[in-house]
Amino acid sequence: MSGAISFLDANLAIDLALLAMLVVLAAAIAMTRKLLAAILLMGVYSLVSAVWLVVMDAPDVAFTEAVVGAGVSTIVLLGAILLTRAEAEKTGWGRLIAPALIAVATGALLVYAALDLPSFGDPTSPANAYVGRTYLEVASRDTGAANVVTAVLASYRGFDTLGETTVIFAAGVGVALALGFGERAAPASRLMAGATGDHNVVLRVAAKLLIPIIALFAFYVQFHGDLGPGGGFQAGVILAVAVILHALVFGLRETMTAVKPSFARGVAALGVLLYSGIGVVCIVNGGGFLDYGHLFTAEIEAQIPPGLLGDPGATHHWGQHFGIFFIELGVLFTVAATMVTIFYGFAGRSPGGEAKL
Amino acid sequence: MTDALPLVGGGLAIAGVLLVLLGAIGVLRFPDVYTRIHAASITDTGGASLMILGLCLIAGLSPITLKLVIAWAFIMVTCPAAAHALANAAFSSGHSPWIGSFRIMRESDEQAAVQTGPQTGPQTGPKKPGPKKPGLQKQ
Amino acid sequence: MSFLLDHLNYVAVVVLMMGGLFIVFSSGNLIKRMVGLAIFQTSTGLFYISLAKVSGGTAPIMINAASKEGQALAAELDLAYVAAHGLDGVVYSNPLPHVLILTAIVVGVSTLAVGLAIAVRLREAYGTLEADEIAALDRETPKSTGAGP
Amino acid sequence: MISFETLYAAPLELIKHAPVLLVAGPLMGACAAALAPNSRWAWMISVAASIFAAWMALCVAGEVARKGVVDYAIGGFAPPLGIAFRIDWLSAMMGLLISFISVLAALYSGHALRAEVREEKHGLFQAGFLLCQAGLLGVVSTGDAFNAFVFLEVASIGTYALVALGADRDRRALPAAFNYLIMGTIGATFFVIGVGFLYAATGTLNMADIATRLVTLSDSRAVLAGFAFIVVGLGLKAAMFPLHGWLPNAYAYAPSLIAVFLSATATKAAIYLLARFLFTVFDPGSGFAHLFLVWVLAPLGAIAAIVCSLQAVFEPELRRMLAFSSVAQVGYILLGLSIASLGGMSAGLMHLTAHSLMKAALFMALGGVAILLRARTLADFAGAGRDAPWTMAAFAIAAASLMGLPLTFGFLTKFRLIEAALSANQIWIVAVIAASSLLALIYVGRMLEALFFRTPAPGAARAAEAPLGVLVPLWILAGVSVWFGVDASLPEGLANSGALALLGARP
Repeated sequence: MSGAISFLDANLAIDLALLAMLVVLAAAIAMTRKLLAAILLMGVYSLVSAVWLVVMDAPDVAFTEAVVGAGVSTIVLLGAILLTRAEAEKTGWGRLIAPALIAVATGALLVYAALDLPSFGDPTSPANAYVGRTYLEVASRDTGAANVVTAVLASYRGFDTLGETTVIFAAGVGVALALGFGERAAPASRLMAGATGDHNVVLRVAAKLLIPIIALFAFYVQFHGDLGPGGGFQAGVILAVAVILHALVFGLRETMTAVKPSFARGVAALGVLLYSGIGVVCIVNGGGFLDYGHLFTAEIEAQIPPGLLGDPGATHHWGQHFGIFFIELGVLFTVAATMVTIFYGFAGRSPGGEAKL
Repeated sequence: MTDALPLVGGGLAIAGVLLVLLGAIGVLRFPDVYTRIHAASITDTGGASLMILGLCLIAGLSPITLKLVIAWAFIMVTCPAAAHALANAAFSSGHSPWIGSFRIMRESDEQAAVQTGPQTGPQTGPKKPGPKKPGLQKQ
Repeated sequence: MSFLLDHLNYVAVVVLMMGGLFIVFSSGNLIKRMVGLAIFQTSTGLFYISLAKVSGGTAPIMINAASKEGQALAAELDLAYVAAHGLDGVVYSNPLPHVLILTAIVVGVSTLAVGLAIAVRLREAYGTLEADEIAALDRETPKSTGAGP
Repeated sequence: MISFETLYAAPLELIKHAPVLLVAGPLMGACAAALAPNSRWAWMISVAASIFAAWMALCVAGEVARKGVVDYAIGGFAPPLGIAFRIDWLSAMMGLLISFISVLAALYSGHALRAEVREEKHGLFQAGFLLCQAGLLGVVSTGDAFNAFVFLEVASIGTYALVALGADRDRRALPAAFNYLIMGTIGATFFVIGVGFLYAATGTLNMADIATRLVTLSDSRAVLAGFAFIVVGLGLKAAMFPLHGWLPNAYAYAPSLIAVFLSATATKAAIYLLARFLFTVFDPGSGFAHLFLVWVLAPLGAIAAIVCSLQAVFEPELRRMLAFSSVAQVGYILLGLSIASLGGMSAGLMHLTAHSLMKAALFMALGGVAILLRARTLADFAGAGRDAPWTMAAFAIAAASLMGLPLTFGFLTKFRLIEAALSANQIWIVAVIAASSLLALIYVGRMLEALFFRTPAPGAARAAEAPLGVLVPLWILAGVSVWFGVDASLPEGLANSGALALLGARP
């Protein structure tokens, strides 16, 4: 057991060092008045917290935080400050008192309560000993997925994930309502289109090389999700990043002819429909909503060749396998399409145009 | 022999980390955009390569090594391209190097003024100093 | 001392939450407010993940000792530990908070996107992103615009 | 008890799955609306999905009438492993209320969108509306604390952007929407922190399970903090008195459909969740929850009822007046809940219903007078009562209910509140309600005076009668307000059962 203890101490040291870095970053963001610096620091903040999450044994969350916080959030934030004033107004010291009081009061309550929690890393704490432990014991058996996080996400708490997919869809709807679909996109500027294109030849070649690889990686993450970290959400963001990279290098107009805004909107809606449709199919076949055990009727299930996923000897939960597969596909559709829609909305908003009032 | 490999790998990884640290110091200490990009990109690529090589040695022959090699190939494409994009953006927004501006730059400045003049909207703020995210500026 | 060390992790996460909340309320710039909000939400996630950590645990991805992947994963683990406990005795961290925070991160980025979209519209309508200037512009608007055509 | 079994007819299979279809229906409708080829289709999908949800809500209420509590485990996993819906009379009542208002709002949306929103955005607008509806229905049905957060956010995220769409008429909608977003998100995040502490203390997320495990943990500091964060978070979402700053502008400048829908449902769902946590998860009979009810919730409710009514009295803009009155009415509801007796809670829930009906009618009438879309202040609306008699008559009925005139639902609910306060020996609540009603008399009087007895300024735009698509839902709302004022057996039965469910659900 002594080996495990020293292992823990090294972990704790890394853990606290990373948290200290996060505190410094948060302070830097609070103090800087340069918006660009604040945004880039926030990207760094997300990246460092992703590293911290890996130390905390949460690779799935780390993956998501990295693609979302350091990737999409930063892009969207940069899109929002295009050509605005780069500096925030200085806030007077007097104006900082009330916020500081609120923050300190909240923090004091949190610390007061947190000191009452079981020790950090305690395996017998209620949080770790009750439902969480049960998942570890039964999830693989129930669903056949090695990654318990995927099993819980897609199966036990699949309804939460449906809600999460819906939230993303709602965000896409919201951004499209507020900013449109990028129909006001300026014609590709000459710099990008190639009038002085020799400046960007390196970027174009690199992008041509990278975009297929990124898309391929997205599908790897998608279909590897029940074995390792990853899943529909991460894959969707990565797929969207491939499209966004294309737009950054080749111009928005060019990308919009390849991936039409109406197409993106349709796919986003179809993803949620696919997810909830799976739930309804389970009902029609006699189970409850999202009860993948009833995804297939007995006749269909009997026709699935036992060696479909290799390993013919092992028992399979075909309903769970395919249920998770299909809903992750729905998540992928919605997330990728919505991220593209959001990007179109921001990038297509020409900064000169005044809103019609 | 097999015991030595992880040790060598660890040493290489630590060397890589130190290289990246050097790069970070360089970014803070160097005088202008171009030299800073130089410091950051070279050490990043080199440091990451060393680290990945070290990790490969630790992992031995396994799927992990394959993944590491793929990640390395990815870094070898993206890091230089990103550095190029940064330098390009700095160049096209008229940052002159610390040692003084080049003649070609002054010419292209005039050209750019002619070309992009009418496109600049009324809200175009003053040019921001420091490196910019490439591309986004241009839509 | 040990008590403090046991809870230092929570305290640090709480400090991060306070930082996020402070940025939201203290900055007049709308973009910075959104950045603060994102930090606040991320830090809340960190709090949940702190709860899920089990000492000496590993990521909650079941290791099948017989499979090729299981052996590859075994290579990643502390060798002495695997020798002592076998792969089946591996301690896993709690997966449930991970699932919750995956959802919360997604909710966070959705909020960020919608908030920034509104901010972009605000900038177009008011020409500024400073809360004070927007409030001043609103005060200048006459109270009644009338219902004229 | 009202027999709901007679009110619906559906195949048995459908009834079995009605709890989840109640949420999934509008959700899938939202996707369909986003794909709709044109505005007309989007509107029809929206109406169809809302009617389907209302039908399912009736089925659920029927099941609750038969069984008492309906449990539905999603994915076939029993709680605490899986997420489960747990629908008692209170949830059923809220589901009926939200889906009924949604149907009327969807009917109204056909006209409202044509007048206020650009044609190409109608599909997405309807999608956002249906998503909000699905989210609110999810909040009131779910038995899982974290799932409630997810659905709160489903309901909120779309509405932030929908409120911002009011900018096509008045740019002040944008700062209002932004503020709403910041405050709403902080509220949701506080809620998540609170749920996190409860999870740390109990290890589970299922509300009923948390409640059983909290019995032995009443003095835990983590639980106390969880309680505080949940209350503040939901207080922000419900516009509880000092946390209501976002509400007046958000309601005043939003497109009228959103004002109708949000004022009638969004804060109510948050109040429902607050009551659910206060009474079902925490034990209101002892410890800090009791102290909170007596020393925080009741005074805050009273202050809201007085202060926000005063603000409404001095407010020149009509829609902001109504919004301030909303915060004051939330104060009434919280006062009712804080009495924590069967009568008090039942009165609070009845007032919640009454307020939903009348606020929806008031905002709908204002939105319906199409030509006045740019009108804001009382002066702008001068004489509208004579130009649009039908629309404004419905407005007057709803306003009378807001004031609490006899023969309206609002009178009855205030009467029940006073009764409950008297039987709990809390005379001061009676005084607060009386004072606040007096203020309501003044501000509603100002509105009606301007609408009916003032002549419009020469040359000002005149109101026109609202089209039939507005008048029908509007008069249904007004009619229901009067019907319940005369014969309140339906809402009273529901509210009594709901209050019983809240009080009796303790393990």
